[in-house]
Amino acid sequence: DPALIYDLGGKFDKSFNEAAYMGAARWVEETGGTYRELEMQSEAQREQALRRLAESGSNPIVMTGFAFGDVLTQVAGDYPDTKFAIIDMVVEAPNVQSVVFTEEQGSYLAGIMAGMASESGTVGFIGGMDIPLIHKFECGFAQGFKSVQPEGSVLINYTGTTPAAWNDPVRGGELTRAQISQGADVIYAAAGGTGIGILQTAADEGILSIGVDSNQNALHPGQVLTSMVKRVDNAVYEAFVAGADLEPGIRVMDLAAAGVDVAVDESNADLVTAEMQAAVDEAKAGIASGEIAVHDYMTDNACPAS
Amino acid sequence: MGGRSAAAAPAAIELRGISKAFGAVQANRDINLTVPRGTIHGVIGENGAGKSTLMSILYGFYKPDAGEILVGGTPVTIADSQTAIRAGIGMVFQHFKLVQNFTVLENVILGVEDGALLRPSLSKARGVLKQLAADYQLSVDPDETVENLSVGHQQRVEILKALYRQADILILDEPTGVLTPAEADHLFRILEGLKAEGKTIILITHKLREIMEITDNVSVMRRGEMVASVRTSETSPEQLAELMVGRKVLLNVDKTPARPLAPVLEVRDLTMRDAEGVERLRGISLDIRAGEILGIAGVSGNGQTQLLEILGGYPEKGARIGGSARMNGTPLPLSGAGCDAGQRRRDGIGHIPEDRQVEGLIMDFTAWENVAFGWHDAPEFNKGWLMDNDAIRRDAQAKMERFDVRPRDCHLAARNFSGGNQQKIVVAREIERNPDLLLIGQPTRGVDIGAIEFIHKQIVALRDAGKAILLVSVELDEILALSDRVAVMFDGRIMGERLPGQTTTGELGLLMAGVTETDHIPAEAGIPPEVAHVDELPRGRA
Amino acid sequence: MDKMPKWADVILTPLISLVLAMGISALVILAIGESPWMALTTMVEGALGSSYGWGFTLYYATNFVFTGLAVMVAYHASLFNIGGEGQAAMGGLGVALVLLYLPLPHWAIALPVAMVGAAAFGAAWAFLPAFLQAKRGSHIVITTIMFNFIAAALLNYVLVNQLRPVGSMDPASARFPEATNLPALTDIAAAMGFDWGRNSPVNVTFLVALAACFLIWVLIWRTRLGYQIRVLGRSEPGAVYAGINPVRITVIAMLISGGLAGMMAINNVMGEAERLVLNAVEGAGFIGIAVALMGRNHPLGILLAALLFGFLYQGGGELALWTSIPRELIIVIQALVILFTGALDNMVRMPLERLFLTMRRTSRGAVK
Amino acid sequence: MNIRESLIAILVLGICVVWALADGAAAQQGIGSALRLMTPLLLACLAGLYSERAGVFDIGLEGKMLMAAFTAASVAYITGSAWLGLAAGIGGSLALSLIHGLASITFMGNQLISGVAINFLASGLTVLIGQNAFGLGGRTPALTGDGRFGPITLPGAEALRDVPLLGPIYSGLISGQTILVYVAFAMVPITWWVLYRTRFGLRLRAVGENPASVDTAGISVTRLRYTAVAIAGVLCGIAGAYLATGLSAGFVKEMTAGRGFIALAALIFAKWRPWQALFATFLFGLLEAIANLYPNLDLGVVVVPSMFMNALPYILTVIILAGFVGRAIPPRAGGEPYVKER
Ligand SMILES: Nc1ncnc2c1ncn2[C@@H]1O[C@H](COP(=O)(O)OP(=O)(O)OP(=O)(O)O)[C@@H](O)[C@H]1O
Ligand SMILES: Nc1ncnc2c1ncn2[C@@H]1O[C@H](COP(=O)(O)OP(=O)(O)OP(=O)(O)O)[C@@H](O)[C@H]1O
Ligand SMILES: [Mg+2]
Ligand SMILES: [Mg+2]
Repeated sequence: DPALIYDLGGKFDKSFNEAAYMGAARWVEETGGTYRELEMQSEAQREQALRRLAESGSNPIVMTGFAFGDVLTQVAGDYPDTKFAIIDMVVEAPNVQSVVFTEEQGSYLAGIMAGMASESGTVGFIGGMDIPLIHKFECGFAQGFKSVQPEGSVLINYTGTTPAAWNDPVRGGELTRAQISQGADVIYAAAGGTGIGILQTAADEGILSIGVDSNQNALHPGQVLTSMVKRVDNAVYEAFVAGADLEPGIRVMDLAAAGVDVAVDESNADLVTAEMQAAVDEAKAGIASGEIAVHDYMTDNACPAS
Repeated sequence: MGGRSAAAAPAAIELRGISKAFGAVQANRDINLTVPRGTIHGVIGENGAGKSTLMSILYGFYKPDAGEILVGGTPVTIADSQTAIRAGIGMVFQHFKLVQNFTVLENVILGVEDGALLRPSLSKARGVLKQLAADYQLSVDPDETVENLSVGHQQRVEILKALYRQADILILDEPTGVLTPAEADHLFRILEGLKAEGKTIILITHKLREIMEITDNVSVMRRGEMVASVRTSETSPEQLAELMVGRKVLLNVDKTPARPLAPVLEVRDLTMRDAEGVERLRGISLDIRAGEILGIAGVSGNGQTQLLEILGGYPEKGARIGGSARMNGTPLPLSGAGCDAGQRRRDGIGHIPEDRQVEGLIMDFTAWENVAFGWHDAPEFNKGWLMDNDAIRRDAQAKMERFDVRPRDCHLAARNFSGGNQQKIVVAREIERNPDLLLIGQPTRGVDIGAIEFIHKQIVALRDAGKAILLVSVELDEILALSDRVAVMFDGRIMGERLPGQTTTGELGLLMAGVTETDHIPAEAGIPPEVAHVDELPRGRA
Repeated sequence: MDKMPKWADVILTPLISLVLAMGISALVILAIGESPWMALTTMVEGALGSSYGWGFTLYYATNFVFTGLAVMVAYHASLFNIGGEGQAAMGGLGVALVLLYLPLPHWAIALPVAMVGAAAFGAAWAFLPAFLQAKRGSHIVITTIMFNFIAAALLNYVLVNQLRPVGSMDPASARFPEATNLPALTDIAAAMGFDWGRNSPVNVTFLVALAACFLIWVLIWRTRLGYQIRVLGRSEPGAVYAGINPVRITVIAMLISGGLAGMMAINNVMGEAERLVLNAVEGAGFIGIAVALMGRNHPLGILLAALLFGFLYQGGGELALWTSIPRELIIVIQALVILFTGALDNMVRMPLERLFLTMRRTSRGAVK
Repeated sequence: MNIRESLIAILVLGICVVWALADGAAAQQGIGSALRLMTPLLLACLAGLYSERAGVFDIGLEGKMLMAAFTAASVAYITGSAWLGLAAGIGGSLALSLIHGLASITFMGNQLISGVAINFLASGLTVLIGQNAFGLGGRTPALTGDGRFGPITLPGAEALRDVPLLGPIYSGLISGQTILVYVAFAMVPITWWVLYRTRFGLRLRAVGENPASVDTAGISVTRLRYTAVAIAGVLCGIAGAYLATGLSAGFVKEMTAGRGFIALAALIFAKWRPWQALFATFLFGLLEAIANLYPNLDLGVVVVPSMFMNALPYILTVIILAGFVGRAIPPRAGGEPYVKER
């Protein structure tokens, strides 16, 4: 049976752990199979979890989060017959599939939509804990926005420096208000549970927000411009489907692979104008063809757009 | 007065078969006590005999394990202090039960407020207090915060509390332990006034003189039991002392004349301003020679504490100090880095502090740990890097043996010893160091007569061994009994020096009040009321 | 003149309290529709049933010993150090800097050097709160809380912007050099010829922790400094009378406290992760408070309490890993254990005392 | 009231005035944000004030708030009524207060341990129950409509909106808050009045300073302390309900995010006095609002990294504490159970 390990944020983090869970759930629904799942409680357990699952015969073992990278590097070699998949991190080993997402591309599209929706010329970005991964979102978003409104400005806030930053909707709400007061009329929330407060406040205050990771459009129909979905669920689902035959190597879940996207559904249909949709499609094509190069913050820890 | 004639009338208080245990300690065992209405009834006994416990039971603070209480002839169940108060019982505890940062007025109304709002109660209490002040000369500023009051005044507040609650029966637990003689005398006049009004008073004290002076009857407790109840007029201090302790007690200090040698401590023009800028010491000069006891008399709060602290090497923070001192001929720093309590000990200065519970002992530490207290650096208590606990324990056990500390268990925490035995531990620790100079503050406060006798003997023995002793006490009796010379402090100054044999309490009282010898003014004029009647006291048993 | 024998107070009371806590926990487990028996066996099996489980239990316990001792030393000076979290985090930074930037050829050399680094950084983080408390009277509870937040921010900055290898997603430092990796206890056991605790993170730091317990016991109860700390903790006027400088002792006690908290990093950062990750402390600083208080501020008690919490952590972790019981259940069980053994202990002690008192009375009566 | 005791007030108001002069619009937003952010702090701080003034230390403010936030959100979601949610919030917090009372009053246990345990208990139970009830990993579903406390427009706010100075202050700041904000602010004078003008307040303060004084006056120490602890429970309950049903729209695990500890710091900062509590919590709110509004302070030569702006409120707190506030002396009997017979 396959196995899935969630990172410290926990299965229901309203973010990518939850998306992973959705993917596994879909696989169960479709195949009727069973799988094992684990939630981490502490750093020291990572290795324990991997080894125990490997030894108990689970295959493949999928894990969410870059934090597993280091441990997996150590462990993978000990279980050559087991396949591993790690999300958000590259681990080079013959039995590991590294799934990386081009968050900057998805965020770029979200930035375009924000740029077209914004009347004030100011949009906001609120990240959760101040870590590099979130800067990747921020940077893509800013580039997309600037491509539409080169003179516009992006307000940037991070909720905090401890894991509490992922679960502070109150602070999220206040940051939202602060950005609104500075003129923001579209706010992109990349902050886990904190994002709930951001979307809520944006809806309360009558401005638009952008959700992240899973499709959050329906949380406030008509008030969430879109969601930058990161199809962790697909990655998990596909890994589960592949089973022991999981392809090792780096798997880039980019726009082309539908790994990232901006969600359009009935909840935000009224907000997404045809023009906007056209711009997004054009950008997608541009990115696919290499015409548009979205800078990845991780390559040099810097962002050209800010 | 009342007591004798009203034999038929029911007693104000009758206790029958009261027993009380705290865990394994039997504090009261089958106690009977009858207190006739309108009398002053003394209760005496060694430290830890169970006096406070018995009175606290009467006041509803503790619940007895067995026994019966009758108030005015009717049995009452005193479940809590509220019942006691309603039964007309008031109590002034040995350790005051005041809220330190409340005003006098707030303390007085606490628990007997009229209605949910404070304002009416406060203004009513203000009026009543004024009346009580006039009736009993119990004046205190109703708006002063209690922590700013002297202990004497704090006690007044406790008495006012009881009177405000209209107590008919007033229990006072060691009320004079912290009072100056003048304040004590004032208190007794108030008590007599109350008695004249028909109120009943129970007085616990360690001072037999007070018993003889003011009580009608006296009961003696020993080890939780009531061993005797007698008419005061039919007994003597010697007999009472023997009943209390179970052996004969010498009430007078037995000492030969001093043979003073070279000066050990010379202090010149010592001045001190505290952190608030208040001048506490205004030019103190004194000499103490080897083999003599210099007594410092004075109402507390006139700079004695500051003097002891500076000489002991720990002046209060932020104080500014002037003047100089020499110890055995070498300069003794009075401030700055060299003024250090540890260094003082190495210089041969021992110190029995005024407050044994706050400074002299760590109450949670065992007796043996307290024997090393202040002397933790001493070489015989240390073995290289580590403290030599075995050595300390052996030393502690030996000291407890020599000073008859009871119980003789050095593993017991200090707080589990009675006051007298706590004081013996401190005295033993400091005296046995054989210091060249011993600073002593209030050596016998709250200590029973058996222990007083013992401590006094030790102090005299140290003097006879050729050591210098500075003795600060508010007990004039004690000063006169022990000192070879007496200096009187007032307002940060030394008002004069006298030889004990050649002075009277009256003369000292005047000096304590700040009246210098050259002023030949009538005794009553210009003297604060607290000290005006010092000379009327019959004293000088020494 | 104690009310009951010491063994009853030291063993019986906590044991009964523990049973009560477990009883309530069982009710909670029942209430969420699971089997308490299964939960218990999973926990015991997972934490104590194998050398591997023990390896984890001891690993966690090691963390808690350090933070517990840290709280204890400060507590004896009547300082409530709730900054263990921040101090331990800074200790991790100290370890990382030492191991990354000093060429240390062998773990036996690296360990003492890293210990110094960890202790120095932890102590440094405790210094300012201590100094402000001693000199300015700034309440140490507030300042240490604030310093926890500040440490988190600082560490975040340093990890993300300075120590993180370029291109790495993970806000973590590079791995420490291979040579400095501490031997796990399993390696030591293997060297001695038997198989123990394979793949568990417990390492030589556990032995360091045991030594620390002993040394702190010596420090507090056998040295002059310890005596002075305890005096100051009981009575400041007493300390002044005894010639003990409150400012000096306050600062020293907090430096030791912070140093101990920092030393935790030897275990989790150097011994387990072998690199510095964000939030490496994971709340062990706060658990240290509970451990110290439950351990009655005595190293032996702290060791036992740390083992108990290590057991709860590992057993609870197993529970969450292999059953459908949410991991928050462990937090609830921990809370109940803290509550019953630490705060509601008199609920058990009072009736016990009464029992022993009547037993003693009747037996004494019989002798008469 | 001397200068030293008013220092926090002067400081806080000074910051407001300077800010308003420098950038009126930002100041209005920032101060408004501060008012919202300080509300739970203020309520929790006053809760701690009652408890600690009565001699029962309470480091479980965080846990009680968290529990209240959870019960409030759950009941508000199920019933659709914010008011019922509020009642449930108070109930949840009170239940923990009762435990604290049992441990620290009846069984004379260690108050700090009890507080720690309560924090753990709340942190675990909220998620455990929430997961059991809603299956959202401890979150409650989002609240809508009457399930939340909405802003209240005070009379005359619209009319005054354009009046200079008064308009922004009255219409922009004072009006438009939820009812619980007004409750919190009203609690300050009420607490002051109760503490210093009523019989209950006198006894409460006495029992925290010297319980024996209360006992010998024939008043039950136990009852007084339970009352104080219960009041603390109610106030924490309101604080938690405000977090979940006023400021946000539902419960998220650990959503108190350390506010209980900040409230505790504010309480010490305020030296256990109500007016000072107001200003101390205002200061924390203000500092957080400033950090929110200026996430990357550009000082020309260097850009202060956002991590440091995030830590700024804590750094400033330490500086202010060391620089201005001086020694804080807790209620004398605080932290110690009242033990009559050893
Ligand atoms: N609250 C208490 N808990 C436990 N033991 C107590 C308590 N109060 C008093 N005791 C013990 O009971 C005994 C009697 O104490 P009590 O205070 O009644 O003595 P006392 O006669 O008033 O002594 P003193 O003259 O020193 O005031 C002592 O052994 C004392 O240690
Ligand atoms: N910041 C403030 N604003 C307004 N009034 C204040 C403030 N601080 C204190 N007060 C006033 O001071 C009085 C009581 O406060 P105070 O500081 O004297 O407390 P207290 O009763 O002495 O407290 P404690 O019992 O701790 O000593 C109250 O009547 C109150 O009006
Ligand atoms: Mg007594
Ligand atoms: Mg005051």
